Amino acid sequence: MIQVLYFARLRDRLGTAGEEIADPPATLGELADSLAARGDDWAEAFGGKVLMAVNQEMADRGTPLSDGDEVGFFPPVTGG
Amino acid sequence: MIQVLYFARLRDRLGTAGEEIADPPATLGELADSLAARGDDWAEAFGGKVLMAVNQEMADRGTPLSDGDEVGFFPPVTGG
Amino acid sequence: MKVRISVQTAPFDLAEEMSRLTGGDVGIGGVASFVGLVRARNRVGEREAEISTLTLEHYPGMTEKALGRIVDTARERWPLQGVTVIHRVGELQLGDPIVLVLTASAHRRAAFESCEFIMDILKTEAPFWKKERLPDGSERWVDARESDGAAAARWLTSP
Amino acid sequence: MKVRISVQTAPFDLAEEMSRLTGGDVGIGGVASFVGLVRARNRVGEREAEISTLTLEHYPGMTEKALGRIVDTARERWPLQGVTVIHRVGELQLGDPIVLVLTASAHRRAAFESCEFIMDILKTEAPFWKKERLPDGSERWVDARESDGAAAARWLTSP
Repeated sequence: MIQVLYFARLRDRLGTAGEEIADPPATLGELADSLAARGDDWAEAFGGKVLMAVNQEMADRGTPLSDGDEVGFFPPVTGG
Repeated sequence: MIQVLYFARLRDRLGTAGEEIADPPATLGELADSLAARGDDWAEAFGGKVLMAVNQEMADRGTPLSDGDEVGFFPPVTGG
Repeated sequence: MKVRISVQTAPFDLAEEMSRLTGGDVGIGGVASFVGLVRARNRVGEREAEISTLTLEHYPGMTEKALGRIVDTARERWPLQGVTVIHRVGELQLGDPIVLVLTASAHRRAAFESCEFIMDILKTEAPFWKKERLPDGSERWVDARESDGAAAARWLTSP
Repeated sequence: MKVRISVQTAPFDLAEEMSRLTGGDVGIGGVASFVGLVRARNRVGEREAEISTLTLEHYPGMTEKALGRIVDTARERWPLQGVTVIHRVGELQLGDPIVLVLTASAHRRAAFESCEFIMDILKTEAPFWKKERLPDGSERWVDARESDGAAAARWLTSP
């Protein structure tokens, strides 16, 4: 089981701030691909530039996933 | 007649904050040379790096002098 | 070495942050700072009213971690005696302060460079997002700017 | 465009100067600042007591002119919406603020660069001189530093 969080434009597009996923794939990239395959809104949300974090650290497609991980997906940041 | 002002280390060395000079030479460089020729303290004060201003603008040895000018001599600045 | 990082809705008090940073450390020769403000997006046309409010969202927990990591990198790179980073979240109005970075060092060059470094990296790595509300009531997420990416990238190659 | 230049014995109020600079101008996106402080000359050894006081002398009249010229040069070089330069004179204690430079711009890079530019040029062109009093009561004029000359010179060649 992992926790997945969506932020900002992604969250608005997906209509949800997050979910739990029981049997995640081995890597972050595979997880992103499986989410993008869910349908139009998902494909669109994951079609642009999406940043990814695992356990609140920036990560990339190759980052492995483990039980209990917190995954975040979000658009390029615009703070400051 | 011009007004001559001395600042900081120069003023301390010369023992005066300024003076009026009735018949100044044509240029700032000649004025500095004539002051340096006045004796030991003067030679020493003008022997190091001395900055020069005419009418409160940075100037150099070639700057011409005119009646009524205010001339400043001082060491390299150390503000900020 | 004092480090203070805060993500908060409340405004910050610049003078208080300055004295908190410098108080008691007579080795500090200078403090550089940057304050980012909510500005009208574009001064052409109806210049006073192009945004009515700006809302800052963030990723709680990760934000603090990201800021901490940026500050650590700055401390490794420059001889600093103190760093303060405060970033506001929530709804802000035109002219409101958004972010404060203070860097204290014995030498001004280190203070300036580290302050600019922290701002540049924060702009591309700290998980904050801005949403604008326009005078007609519509809302839109602010797009990331390429110039921010370029500003961050130049620190990779600088000496 | 707001320009404020002051040479004064009194301390400055950072928060007040910031709001004076930014108030009412919603085109300002960021304010960079630098505050220079009286620091212990050397942190080795008896670190708290190496200077007891610092006295700042200046050339009244020329100081304001020189600062005005430096600010004018910065305004020609960067798109600025406001500049404040305050420099104190007279007797100061360890930790006291000496100088404040604030630069406001729509863009942070312009604010940072112009602030550092003003400090670097001020350090080599504005007629201020520091005299230190040591704990034993002796006094000495502070020597100009070569590194300040180098810091000012790099603005001649930067783009």
